[in-house]
Amino acid sequence: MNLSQYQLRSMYRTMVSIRTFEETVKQAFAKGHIPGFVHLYVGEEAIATGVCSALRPSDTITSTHRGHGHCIAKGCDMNSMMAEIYGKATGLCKGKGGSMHIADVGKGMLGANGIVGGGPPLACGAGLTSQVTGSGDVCACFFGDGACEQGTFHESANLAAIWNLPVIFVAENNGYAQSTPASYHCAIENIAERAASYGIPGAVVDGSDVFAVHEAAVEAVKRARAGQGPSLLECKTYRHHGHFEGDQQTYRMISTRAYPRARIPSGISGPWSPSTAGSPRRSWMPSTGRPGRPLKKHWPTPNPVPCPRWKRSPATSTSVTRS
Amino acid sequence: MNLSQYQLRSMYRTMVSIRTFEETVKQAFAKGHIPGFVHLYVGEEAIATGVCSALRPSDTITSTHRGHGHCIAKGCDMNSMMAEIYGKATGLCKGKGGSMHIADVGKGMLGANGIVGGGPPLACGAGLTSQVTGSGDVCACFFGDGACEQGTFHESANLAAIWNLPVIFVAENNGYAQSTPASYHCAIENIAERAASYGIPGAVVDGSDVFAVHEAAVEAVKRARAGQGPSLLECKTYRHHGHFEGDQQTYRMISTRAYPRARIPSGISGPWSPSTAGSPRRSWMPSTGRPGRPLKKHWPTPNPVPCPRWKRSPATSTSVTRS
Amino acid sequence: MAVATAARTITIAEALNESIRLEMRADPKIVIMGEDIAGGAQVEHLEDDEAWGGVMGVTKGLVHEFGRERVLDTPISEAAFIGAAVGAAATGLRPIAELMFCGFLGSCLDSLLNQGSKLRYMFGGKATVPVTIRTMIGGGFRAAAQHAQTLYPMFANIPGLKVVAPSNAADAKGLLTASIRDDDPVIFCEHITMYTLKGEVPGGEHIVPIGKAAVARPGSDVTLLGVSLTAVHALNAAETLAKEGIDAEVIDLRTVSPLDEETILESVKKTGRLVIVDEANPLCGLASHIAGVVASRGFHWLRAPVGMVTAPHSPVPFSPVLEDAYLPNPQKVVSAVKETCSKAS
Amino acid sequence: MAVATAARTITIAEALNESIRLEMRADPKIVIMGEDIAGGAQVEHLEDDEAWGGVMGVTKGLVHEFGRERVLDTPISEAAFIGAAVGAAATGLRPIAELMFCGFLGSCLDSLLNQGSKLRYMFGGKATVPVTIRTMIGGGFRAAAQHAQTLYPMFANIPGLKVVAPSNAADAKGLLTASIRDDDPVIFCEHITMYTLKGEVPGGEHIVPIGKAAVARPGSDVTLLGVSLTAVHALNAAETLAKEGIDAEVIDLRTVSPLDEETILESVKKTGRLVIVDEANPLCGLASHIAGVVASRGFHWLRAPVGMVTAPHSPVPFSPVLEDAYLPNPQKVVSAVKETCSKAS
Ligand SMILES: Cc1ncc(C[n+]2csc(CCOP(=O)(O)OP(=O)(O)O)c2C)c(N)n1
Ligand SMILES: Cc1ncc(C[n+]2csc(CCOP(=O)(O)OP(=O)(O)O)c2C)c(N)n1
Ligand SMILES: [Mg+2]
Ligand SMILES: [Mg+2]
Repeated sequence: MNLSQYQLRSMYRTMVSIRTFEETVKQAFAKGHIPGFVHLYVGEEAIATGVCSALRPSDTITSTHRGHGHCIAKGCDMNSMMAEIYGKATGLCKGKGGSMHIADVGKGMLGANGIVGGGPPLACGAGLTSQVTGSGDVCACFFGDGACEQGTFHESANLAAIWNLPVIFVAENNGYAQSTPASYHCAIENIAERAASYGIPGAVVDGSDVFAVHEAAVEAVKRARAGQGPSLLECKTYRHHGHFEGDQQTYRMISTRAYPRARIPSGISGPWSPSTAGSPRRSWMPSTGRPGRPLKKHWPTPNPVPCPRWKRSPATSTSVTRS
Repeated sequence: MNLSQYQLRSMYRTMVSIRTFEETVKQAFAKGHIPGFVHLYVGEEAIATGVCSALRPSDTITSTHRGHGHCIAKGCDMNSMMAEIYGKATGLCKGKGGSMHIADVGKGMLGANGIVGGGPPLACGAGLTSQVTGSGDVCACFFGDGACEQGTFHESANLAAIWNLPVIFVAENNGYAQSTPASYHCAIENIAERAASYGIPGAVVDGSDVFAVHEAAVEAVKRARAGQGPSLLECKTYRHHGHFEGDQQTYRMISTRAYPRARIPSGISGPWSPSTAGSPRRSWMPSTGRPGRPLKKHWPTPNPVPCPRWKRSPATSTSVTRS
Repeated sequence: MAVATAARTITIAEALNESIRLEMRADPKIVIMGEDIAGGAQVEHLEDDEAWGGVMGVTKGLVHEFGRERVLDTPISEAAFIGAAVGAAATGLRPIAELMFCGFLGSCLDSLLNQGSKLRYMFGGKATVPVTIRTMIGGGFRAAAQHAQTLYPMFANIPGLKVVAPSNAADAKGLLTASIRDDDPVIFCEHITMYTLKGEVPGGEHIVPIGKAAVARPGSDVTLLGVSLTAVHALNAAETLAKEGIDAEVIDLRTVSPLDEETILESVKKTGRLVIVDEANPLCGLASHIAGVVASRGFHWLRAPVGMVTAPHSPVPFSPVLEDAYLPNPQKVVSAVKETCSKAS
Repeated sequence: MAVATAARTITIAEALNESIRLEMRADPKIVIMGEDIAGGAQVEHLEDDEAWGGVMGVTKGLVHEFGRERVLDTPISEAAFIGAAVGAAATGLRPIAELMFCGFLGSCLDSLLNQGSKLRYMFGGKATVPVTIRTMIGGGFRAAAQHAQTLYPMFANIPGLKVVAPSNAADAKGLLTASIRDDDPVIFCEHITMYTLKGEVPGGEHIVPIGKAAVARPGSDVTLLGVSLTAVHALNAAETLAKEGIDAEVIDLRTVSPLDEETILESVKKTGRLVIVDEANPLCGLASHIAGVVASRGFHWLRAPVGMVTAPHSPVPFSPVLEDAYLPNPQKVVSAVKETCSKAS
């Protein structure tokens, strides 16, 4: 992976912008300045950043209820975003949408979405537009681990596969759907293995490693742009705060007993800074917390490799190419 | 597999009953005696028969628009069924439901269903009832290859897996969803491989071999009854007639060029008759038609075996046990 | 395939096909998708014109002319492909998606309720969603409870959707063309029993504006209002009533949402009496809605209680005898009108 | 947890919890399911009473008392688990499922439209489906277009469903108990802003029958009709109006389907004037439906046009300023009543 100084700086800026933006929102919410529901992206910055830095401006993304990070990474204006979250007429959506519906279609940001599982069908549509118009654009579809149990994800993955759409499904597995641990709501350990059901490539990456995410995204984007169809990229991450602001997380006092502590995305609190970024891979390593379960990264290799039989633990990653 | 003479006779009777019933319906429809939509089960008799002969009366099934065979195999009264299909007050549902909604809850037949994908959630519910009441009953959920692209199937398979419900998902892959070949609508060759997405066992069997279906069903029922959760059983079969009666099947003139000719389910047109059934396995072999692609049967073995990397052709079967 | 430039008598199915064909020729951004709408042609042998063209044959021949890139068979994944149509519309295409039966709304409501209808509003007006969803409504085919529904009240209750339901071949062509060109999501309802109904249809471009009801028959004694098949029932009833000396004005609603309240009110102002015929279930349905609008905005013109002929509030029965008893028909309309006209103000 | 036997003042959330708890104690066939309704307790440490108990805390403590077998957290698979609740009901359980927000109907409509509501009818009466779906409706929480909807008109348009929406804590308990015991599917609508509303609630068993509206305040000049939060608005408006010399009768609908037409008509017969307050979107909504029923069955008693205070036909805005302008409130009701009362018959 060759990243220019410019790219490195820009990724760093995006990660820090997201973090700063979210902490600002958090404080404003605590003071009662922000109405409605607010879901923070703190801790997951490396995913939006790593994926969107692999996109070009005319590419599109679909997002979730936890969408601020995706917006920022796709280039939405942060002042207009904040105005929207406050419900002002000067907001990106004139105050009509709010945090859960920030969008900037002109920037390829097709909307945060209050409906879990709302994004995947829309992403297929964006992929279809690209295919029909021949624009060569791709669509990255962000969704949570909870959304993987929505039928829309499965239907869309199959549709994208048979229509060979340029869609990258990005599962942000932060271990929770509200209070419900992924270990409960999902019958298997790695969402990426579900790629095999649709004959598309699937990969698991460390979602706190922006380079790992970026590298995998670049590969998926390349495939999609080359007409090789969709991919499924699972990013293992961790939700630092409550599900929404105000969430007391009593349930987490229970279940974190068995859950690794938060891993701070590389680059934000780590020793690395853009000016010293000679060897990003090393300096952006997760800088704090226990490493949790080891995550392996596999992206499809040209030659078939045996797909290991799934076991609940330890985690393995899949690598299945549609033949 | 040890089948008593009584069982053999009863399975034979069921298969022939279904075939006879359906041919009668076909003729009555052609004469204009039957209103509405009618979908015939001709050619798929071995599936309903093989599965339902593995059930006990208090077990339940959910069905599809192509439901007559399931009804008969689960013990519904054929006179009342026919009356229902004619729309008479003496029908099983007083003429209010018709062909697509024949049901007999008392017999555990939870209804044909006009909604593709309507059955799997209901089957989870029946499984839940069994689990909560401790009845030990299982629910067999029949659905077509087309229904495998419905989100409800995926959501239900995951739900059944995490709740460990006694549900047997029976995919009747007859190669078509109306005019749409499974090779087009489904991104992969074997639906049973999708079991891996839910950490449950999956198997492919020859749906025209009633013994193969029965054997696999017995295994799945045993697991379910023993509290070992759901399974997915894919039965490869073939739709002999049009999608519904009246379907001209122009599209099939195109696509059957590449499709194996109908395989007559064993036992109906084969040399075997119940009085000579000493070695059923041999005598119920597919008796006509080209064998099509070879189908292997694998049901989970206690020890993990490597799951072969999927290739579009030739077909392989999966065998994945939830660990 | 050549499309006539002069008016001729064709079926509703042909009129719909013609509208789609002409629009697809004019606008390369139009794609169509749905279950079996090409119909078996997607795998090989595209040159073969034997492809099904949808269960009702409406899209027959389109894959032949426009190719697989623009005529897309879908899996049975209504949530994904209706949602994809919405997403494609939001990013620049102008898709026409077929939801085979309106009852399958159960499998894809989210795309319409929470996405398609709301994006433009939620995004502060910065997105348009020019998607047309063609779908089948109505009973009479002995298709039973799940396949014989008339769900435009549910569609109409969703702000941001337009809902259209033609009653004849010319309107079918003209309204579908208007729907395709509309920048908002339009639900286009086709009655299952009407595809073979013939009527004179203008050749070439023909547009009937959305949101404008038609006075299908002028009259002075009572206003009779219907939509889709019930507009036909109303016209038939009016013929019978004319013989008995009652001169009914018939309004064919054409569009359910937005509702053309003005045309309705104008007619009621003239006749003072109103009978509404509707096949949908009555509770929070279309008939009572219109009655309510008139009770609010046209109260002083009303000289008798509003009459309503609707389905009962029950699922559609399968048995032909029961279904016939269930559905509105001209005889029921005639009786209702007579009752309304017998009531003094 | 002990449940009081005497009446006390508790919140709606507590009243709902009490109803469920008492019914679950009495009937082992009752299970409850939904996203986070146990809330984090499903994996280990069931003894820990810190489980969330649902986003609004309604089901708090139930997993502690009834265990994981009967209090089931679900994945975000509305289609599967609402459908499973229907299937379980058809096979002998009496499930209570929570659809967190009614807008999520988009993800599970089929289970209600084509399965739950129709099985009993389609099967010739040979099945019952005693399932209760609790769901959240309404605006005022700044939850924006997808999470602030009021969809009971869509539910009500589906024959075979009962639709209930209480306006106070006592009714919340009594109607939920009646819903749980009902042998048909019931959609139980809880207003998002009302969970903390307190009221006196009878201890022990308390049942309010489905299908019966309440005359919440007798009056003679005008009938004011609301449901859920709008019934509260109507009562507040009536207080204001009383000071200005207008004596309003307030009907709290309690049940949307089946609709208690008799209570409404009786009141209109007395007052001659009707103003309906409803938070749902107006087109094919509840307000116009009731107005239509009265225009048909109570026309001769009406002395003025029916007044309607509803949301506009648009999605719910996020901005607090806009949302306040969007929603019905007592002031709007007061103005509408004054206008209605100023109109001569
Ligand atoms: C269809 C639907 N069901 C339920 C919800 C309520 N809800 C909002 S966020 C959420 C959890 C989502 O979990 P996940 O997909 O893992 O995303 P995360 O919040 O972890 O980023 C739930 C259940 C919703 N918004 N939409
Ligand atoms: C939700 C829904 N979508 C579409 C249909 C229309 N339809 C009825 S049967 C059918 C094909 C079903 O194919 P499959 O599941 O393979 O069953 P088969 O007919 O082959 O037995 C379709 C598309 C339907 N009934 N329900
Ligand atoms: Mg999550
Ligand atoms: Mg099939």
